[in-house]
Amino acid sequence: MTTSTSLVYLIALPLLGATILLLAGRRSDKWGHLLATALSASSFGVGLYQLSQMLNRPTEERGVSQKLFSWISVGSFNVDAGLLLDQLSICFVLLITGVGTLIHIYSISYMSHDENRRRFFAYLNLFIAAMLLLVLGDSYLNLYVGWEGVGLASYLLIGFWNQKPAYATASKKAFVMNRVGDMGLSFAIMIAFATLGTVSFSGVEEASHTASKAALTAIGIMLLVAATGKSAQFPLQAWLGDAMAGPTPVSALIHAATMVTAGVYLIVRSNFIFDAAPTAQLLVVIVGAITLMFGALVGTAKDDIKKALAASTMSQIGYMVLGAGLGPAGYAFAIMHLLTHGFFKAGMFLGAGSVMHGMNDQVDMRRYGALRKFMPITFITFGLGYLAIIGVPPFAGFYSKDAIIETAFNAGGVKGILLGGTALLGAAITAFYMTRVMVLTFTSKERWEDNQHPHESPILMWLPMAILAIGSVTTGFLFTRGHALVNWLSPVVGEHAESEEMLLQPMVVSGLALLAVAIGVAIAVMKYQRADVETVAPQNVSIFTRIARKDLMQDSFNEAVFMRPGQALTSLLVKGDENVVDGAVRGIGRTALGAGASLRKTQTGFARSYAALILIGAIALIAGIWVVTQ
Amino acid sequence: MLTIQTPEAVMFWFLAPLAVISAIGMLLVKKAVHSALLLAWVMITLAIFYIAQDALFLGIVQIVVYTGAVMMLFLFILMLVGVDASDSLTETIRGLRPIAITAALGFGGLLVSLIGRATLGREAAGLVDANSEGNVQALAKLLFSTYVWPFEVVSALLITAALGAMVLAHHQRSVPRATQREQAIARFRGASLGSAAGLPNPGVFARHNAVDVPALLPDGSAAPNSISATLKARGDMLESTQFELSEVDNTVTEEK
Amino acid sequence: MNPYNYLYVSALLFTIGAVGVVVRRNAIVVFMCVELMLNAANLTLVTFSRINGTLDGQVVAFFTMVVAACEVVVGLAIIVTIYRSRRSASVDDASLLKR
Amino acid sequence: MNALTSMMLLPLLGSLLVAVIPSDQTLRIKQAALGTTLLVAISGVMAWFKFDSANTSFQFVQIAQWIPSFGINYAVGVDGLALVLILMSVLLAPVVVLAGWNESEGGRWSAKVFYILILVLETMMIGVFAATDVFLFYVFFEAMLIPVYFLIGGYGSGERAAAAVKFLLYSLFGGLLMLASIIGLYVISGTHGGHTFDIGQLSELHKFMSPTTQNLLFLGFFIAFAIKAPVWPLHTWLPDAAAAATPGTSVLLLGVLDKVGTFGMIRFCLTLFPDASKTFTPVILVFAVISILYGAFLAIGARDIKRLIAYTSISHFGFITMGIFAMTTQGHSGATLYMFNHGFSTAALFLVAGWMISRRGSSTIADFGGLQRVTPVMAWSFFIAGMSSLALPGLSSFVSEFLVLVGTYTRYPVAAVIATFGIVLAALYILIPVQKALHGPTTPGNENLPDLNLREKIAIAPVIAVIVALGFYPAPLLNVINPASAHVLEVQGFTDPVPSESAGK
Amino acid sequence: MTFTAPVLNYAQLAPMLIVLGGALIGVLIEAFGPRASRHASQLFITVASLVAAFAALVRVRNQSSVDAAMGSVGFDGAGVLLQGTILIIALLSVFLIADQENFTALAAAVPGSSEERESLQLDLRVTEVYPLTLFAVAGMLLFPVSTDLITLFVALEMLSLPLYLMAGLSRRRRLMSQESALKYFLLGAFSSAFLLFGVAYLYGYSNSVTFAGIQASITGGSGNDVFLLLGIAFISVGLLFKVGAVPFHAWSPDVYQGAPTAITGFMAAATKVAAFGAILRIFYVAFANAEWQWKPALVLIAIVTMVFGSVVAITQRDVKRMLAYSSIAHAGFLLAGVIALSKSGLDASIFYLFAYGIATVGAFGVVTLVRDSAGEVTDLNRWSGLGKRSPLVASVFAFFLLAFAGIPLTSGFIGKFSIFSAAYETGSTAILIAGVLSSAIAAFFYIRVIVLMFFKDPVEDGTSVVIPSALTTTTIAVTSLITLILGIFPAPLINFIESSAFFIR
Repeated sequence: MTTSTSLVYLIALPLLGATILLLAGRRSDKWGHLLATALSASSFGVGLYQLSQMLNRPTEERGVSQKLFSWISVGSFNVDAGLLLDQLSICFVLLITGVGTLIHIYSISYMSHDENRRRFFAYLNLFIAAMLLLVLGDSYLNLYVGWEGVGLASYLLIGFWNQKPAYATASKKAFVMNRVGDMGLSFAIMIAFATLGTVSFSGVEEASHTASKAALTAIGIMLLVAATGKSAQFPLQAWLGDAMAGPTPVSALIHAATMVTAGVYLIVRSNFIFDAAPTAQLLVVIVGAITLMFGALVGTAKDDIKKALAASTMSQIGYMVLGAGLGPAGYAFAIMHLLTHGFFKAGMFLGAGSVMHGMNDQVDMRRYGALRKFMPITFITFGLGYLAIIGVPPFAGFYSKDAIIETAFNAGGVKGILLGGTALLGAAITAFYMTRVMVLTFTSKERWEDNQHPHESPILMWLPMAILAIGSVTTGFLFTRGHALVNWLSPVVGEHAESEEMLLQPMVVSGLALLAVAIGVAIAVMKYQRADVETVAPQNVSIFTRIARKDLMQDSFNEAVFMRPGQALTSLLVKGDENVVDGAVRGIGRTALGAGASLRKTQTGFARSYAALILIGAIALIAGIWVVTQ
Repeated sequence: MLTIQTPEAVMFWFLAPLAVISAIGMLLVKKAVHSALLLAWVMITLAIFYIAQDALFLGIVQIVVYTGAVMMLFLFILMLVGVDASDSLTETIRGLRPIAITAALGFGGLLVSLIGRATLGREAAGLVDANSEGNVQALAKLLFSTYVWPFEVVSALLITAALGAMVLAHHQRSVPRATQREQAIARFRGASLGSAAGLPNPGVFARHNAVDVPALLPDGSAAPNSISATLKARGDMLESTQFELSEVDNTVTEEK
Repeated sequence: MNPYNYLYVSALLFTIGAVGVVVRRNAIVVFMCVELMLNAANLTLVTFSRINGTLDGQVVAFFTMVVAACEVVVGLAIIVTIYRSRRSASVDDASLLKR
Repeated sequence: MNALTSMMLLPLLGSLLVAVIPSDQTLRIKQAALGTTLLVAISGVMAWFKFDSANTSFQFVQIAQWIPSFGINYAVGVDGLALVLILMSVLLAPVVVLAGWNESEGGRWSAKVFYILILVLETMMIGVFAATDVFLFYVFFEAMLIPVYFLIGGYGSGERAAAAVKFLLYSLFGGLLMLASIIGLYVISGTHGGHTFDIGQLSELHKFMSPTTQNLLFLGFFIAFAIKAPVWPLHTWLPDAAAAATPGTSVLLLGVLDKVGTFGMIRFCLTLFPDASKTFTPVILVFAVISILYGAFLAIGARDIKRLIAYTSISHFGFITMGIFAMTTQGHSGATLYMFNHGFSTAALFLVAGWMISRRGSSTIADFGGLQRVTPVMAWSFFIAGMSSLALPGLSSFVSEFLVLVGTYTRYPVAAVIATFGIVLAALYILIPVQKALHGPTTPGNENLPDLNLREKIAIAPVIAVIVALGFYPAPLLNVINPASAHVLEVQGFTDPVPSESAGK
Repeated sequence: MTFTAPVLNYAQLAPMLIVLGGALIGVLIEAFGPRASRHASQLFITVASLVAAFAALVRVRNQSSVDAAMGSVGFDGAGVLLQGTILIIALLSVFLIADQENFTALAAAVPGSSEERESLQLDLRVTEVYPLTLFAVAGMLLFPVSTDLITLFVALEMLSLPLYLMAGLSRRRRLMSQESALKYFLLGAFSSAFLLFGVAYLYGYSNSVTFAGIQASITGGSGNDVFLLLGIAFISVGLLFKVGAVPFHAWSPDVYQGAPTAITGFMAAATKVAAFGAILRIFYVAFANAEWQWKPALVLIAIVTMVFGSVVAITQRDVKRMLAYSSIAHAGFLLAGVIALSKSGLDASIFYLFAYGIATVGAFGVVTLVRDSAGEVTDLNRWSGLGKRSPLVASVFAFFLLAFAGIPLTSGFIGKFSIFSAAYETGSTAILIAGVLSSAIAAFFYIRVIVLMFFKDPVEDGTSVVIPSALTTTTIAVTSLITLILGIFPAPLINFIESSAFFIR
């Protein structure tokens, strides 16, 4: 494999930014955001340079690696600090740095009134660096560093306004739930080392050819656990909605475009494991299917624009996971959906940010309405993203989602029908709730509060939105020309085999999908465009709505199953430590004291009883003699 | 080869039970003096046993030194601390009496049973040979040759005993004894001339002549200093007013 | 008759002396009981001296008498001192020091 | 002069110097103490560079007869394991002195006594790791309790006397059990080639012991070390002691003293009683795993910030113990590295917590709030230390914790799997205080707390630098540790499990 | 009738003779010396004779003979060491005794009487304590070198009688003091009656009163063991009474508390050395071959003694009583040396006796310094905060306590180590375990006192630390120095003991 010495700059540049900004403190308030943006952009530049280098090489030599130093080397456990840039990672590098840079630019304006803007940019740079490490690491352990690094950045950014206790709690929740997923990654690495003797991607891939199915299944399931944590998949999805506490650019970058898709990256990167472990793969698709429905259902009930988008993100990642779980047929489509989703979802989040910016930080869609007139650019960019996500051709989402639905149908047998049906139903619901967002925000009647004076955002904000909108229009078309992305990725994820027997022709699938979308859109338009929308969410709604509003009881479930018992266990242990463990120790002390106090009573002060004691001693001795001389 | 002649056996069976009974009696009698006398009897019995067992010297010493001197010392001290004082034999320390009885039976029983079990693996030899030159001479020989060092050292023990008794009993004079002259001067320089001729005896001029009744002075008042200081300290002094003469004819009639 | 019989007597006397120390309260009587024990030991010594045919036992007994005499002097001095301080010769009364 | 001996003598001379400075010249005293500890640190670093990491035998060896009739020698020497721990101790000492500049002022006695105790303690800390004579080790092991006892009882806060006594009694009890075992070893050595306490010769002795003997002697050592390292359920002295002690003392207590326990497990339990170690491994692993989870749960439930840190340490020591008894090179190297890293991350936590407490006048977590806005540097220091404590990748503890887990998994997967749940709990026990104390609205009483001053920044900076640097590049330490841990396992007759599914095998 | 004149080796008996001579001169001074200068001259004579005796001992240190006094005295290395120890302890104790604040002005005066007041005003002094002390010392010197039962008995009485007397001479709380004298005397006489009874049976068994004769009969006797065992049992009662082994210990707390502190120190230290010397000799020389009969009982007594002493000491509130129980516990430890019945057991015992004796004198020396207007304060509650009042004195006392507890770097640790290893070497595992456990319990109360002194605030009740006299200072300084030196460099003494300690048979 080709080696390179410049990969490290991809990571080093944003990391440098974060370090400088954090160490310099308030001194860098004036120029910090500019430096951070510049460094992010230059990292994007390096990415582009790498891409051009890569394109100049023949297909089989496109992967580039760089070994920095031996990181951990103990016995046979040898992990280098090494980077690997191949066709898969370059997609991510460009997505991360590209979208990241746009969001940097957006944030310059968005955060201009925040006194801690510099810190925000430091965190953003930290995130970019960590995320790049995640996708560039050449082993699971290196990936793990980035994996937790993005978790940390996510934690810091969600809790950026941690003076609000709820936000601080949200950040903690995100971190802890991510850690549960991380645990899965730890397990996967441990199992890999114990069974395969290596944790590098190349090593594991090589070993996976000969390894037993059981070992690979175990690794695969653990990787899936990791993915569910980071990508907010069922059952570790609960943190994502709360993560919207962070500033909106964060939601766009981390909780829509990049970090949450890390799970998909992990699964695709580990394709060799999942391909050899059908059980694990099956679990992947099940998780994906459940999540896509879960997110979609939650999305229908949310009035908070960001939470609605978050639910949508969850659902869309469900699509990706579903795709990734379909094996070589789906990896590329999963990645494609990931990339297109990166564009349109980031664009929509930025749009939402723009709306909030104009609406005095109001997030409740029931208080929006008719913003189209006041924020035309936002409306257009958001609208393009909307068309992309619901899958209207020729927007990007159509190509990518359609491909996944089609592949799902083609998975074969009942499985195929179930998965395809789910994906199709999901598409309909997506169309419904996204239309609901669109309608409530931009087209329906004004339902503003008195102090809201909607206005268009400045150029620094709308420009990134516009660029992303262009992306969400064009990427799908571009990626599918001549199976461009599929072919590009095939050296990494394996050849995409066209299935011989198709359950449904592609055209039929597309038709069904479009029909589903149309139904969804129609219902939403009827329900929200025509009817008046109350400014306060009605309470006399069906039990299903209520459950959906409560995120399908996910928090209640976690609370009842994990938190409460955990708290009970904690307080039990605290009391137990005090009374039982320490109590035992003190008990020994007390016993000694008690023994001392009672033995002390033999010391009566009477000489005669002392004499009796001596006499008894003597008797004991001669009694002993009496016994031994029997 | 030791054979025990019948006379000795008779003596033993007569005296030994007596000794044991006396010893037990020593524990059971209330008065310490009686205990002392019973102990003296046991010691005398032992002296007889010694003599019977060819330990003439020890038998004599037992009587002269032990029974004669040591026991007398005990009696002396008993007199000193109150010869009448009798012990109450009720046990005041809870649980001690049963322990003592058990101990007595256990210790004695075990000891007797063990002696019964003991064998020496050699015949009793008798002291005929050892005493061939006379018991006293043989003892002296041992004492002044083999055991000369402990013998010497015992002298230190005796000095210690004497020194100890002195430390505890000797009243060092805190002020030098007053000479007769000084005493006389003090007597006459004193507050009253009443004591010039010496203190009155108790009971003098009183209607009662017991030692604990103060004397009456010629003017009819009581003289507390006529009572021994010991009695005063004990509080054994009787109020003398009851013995005062109610009518004292103070008029001096001149006898012509 | 067996000379061991003297040993039995001596053992009994020793026992009586030892028990006497425990049961009697008058310090002087207690001390007399100790003397009884010493005498019992002496009888054993004299008897063994006869059994063994050597005079060492009698020498020990002789030393015992001397030592006992010294002990009596010291002991009685102490008892008298106590008596003067407390006006009592009971060993039970001297029980300030305990626990 | 021998590097180790001179390193041990330096603080002793320093304490004499401090002793001759008049009590009222507090500043002079502090400067002298700081100077001494810095000198020792420098000589420690110099020793580090002189150390030949490829050589697995003891280096800087000095042996002098001490009590020849018992075969007792003054014998010092270090392998990688000991060197790493000595380095940690001597680096932490100046940090503690500088960080706790004013710690001595609330005490029962003068500052002078405080620094004399600290310096004497430093001598013993070096000695206990450097000793290659079991008897000498024991002497340091026990004697170092005394200065710590007075440091806790004399300069601590709250129930300091009770905590000091608890600490001392616990440790003495363990120490006496160990003494019994040492006597056992001594006697057995006497019947096999003459009395000796030399660790090298004693390590041959197990061949002559019956299993029962070996097990009993092992337990004597192990219980002593388990008390020291706190392994559940012998841990209850630690929270009390740590809560009562000054932050600096706590750093030395948890950072250095407790390491003697885990150090001892490797140096003595494993080396001297390999068979017994094997016998007891399952039981010990159970206790280690319980420690990990138990400490974490108690940390989550802790209301006092110092107790919280103490409980986290119990959890961490569980990891270390588990790594040691995993009997793999990864486990061993990880455990050793963990000892070093735990020293620094706990130091950072305690020092910052100490500053927080001294500013606020309370150690209850709930009394703080929103410090990030008021005192950003302090809050950040605490945050980074906390992240290190929860083993965030990129910070030093991660490498060691992961090595321990991986190393344990290869031989004892169940233990490793259960232990891994500790990392989730770790997130909770760190983030809960972070949320309560650093985040959220600034609560009354915290508005005007001053941020770290220059001295404090200088004190904490190197600690954080080490935490970060070792997270990215642990090789300097691992290079020294690896040969040592490989050697220990080799002596034990352990080889790492072969990957079960490895390609081409 | 032939009579061969006895031959005495005066050089070897010289130490005892010199001390006795000094005592006699003292008696003469009492009788004829002017009262004003009595104290000074007595002190001079006492010190001079002790020093001279030591010099005489040093002169003959390498000699050994069974015939020093016609078979009554065995002169050998162990004897020299024990006698030397006794002389050193006696000398240090005399310095404490010389502080006449301890003693009553007039023993014959009734407590509370006007005579007592007058004698106090006149500053009378019981200078008889000096010759009494010397007599006791002479007895102690003789006790461990006696090789026949007569001499043993005489020596026992010789050391006891003066102590009975001196116990009653306290200046304050005279009723208690006299009570302690009475108890000590009655129980002492009681136990010596047992000893005598044992002598009788041993004579009966072996037809000899010499140790050598007894030993010969044990190996060559043809009868059964009943008389032998009775003899051993009753002699043990007498000897164990002197060392305060359970259940023959009951006198010691009361007597330690009631007696004048200087005498308590002397008694606790020197008597223990002498009595253990005698026990060692008789068990090692006379009874060694009957090992299997007496060992189990002695092991049991040793264990019970250690545990009992330690456990009861925990609850004591009086410092002297606490030290008494501590000495009971130490008697148990020392019995381990007897049970060992080996060369190393002998060496260890002698070292332990020396170390313990020295520390004991020092500790009681410190106790004499803590006083209020009514004399010494021994109530522990009133010792609280002593570290604040007088850091130096409190530190020294704490150091002695640590030595008693057997913390490394004190003489007590080396002693404990050597004696337990000797015991374990001969298979007494039970002793080792019991010793270790009771040491742990014992640590509890030693540390309690340290806590009291250092970590509690002083109570303002008039308790103060008096400025010690020059002589007391000397004693405390010398004892603490020896305790420290023996903790750090015990090798010279151990070597010396090892090369010279043996019992001539």
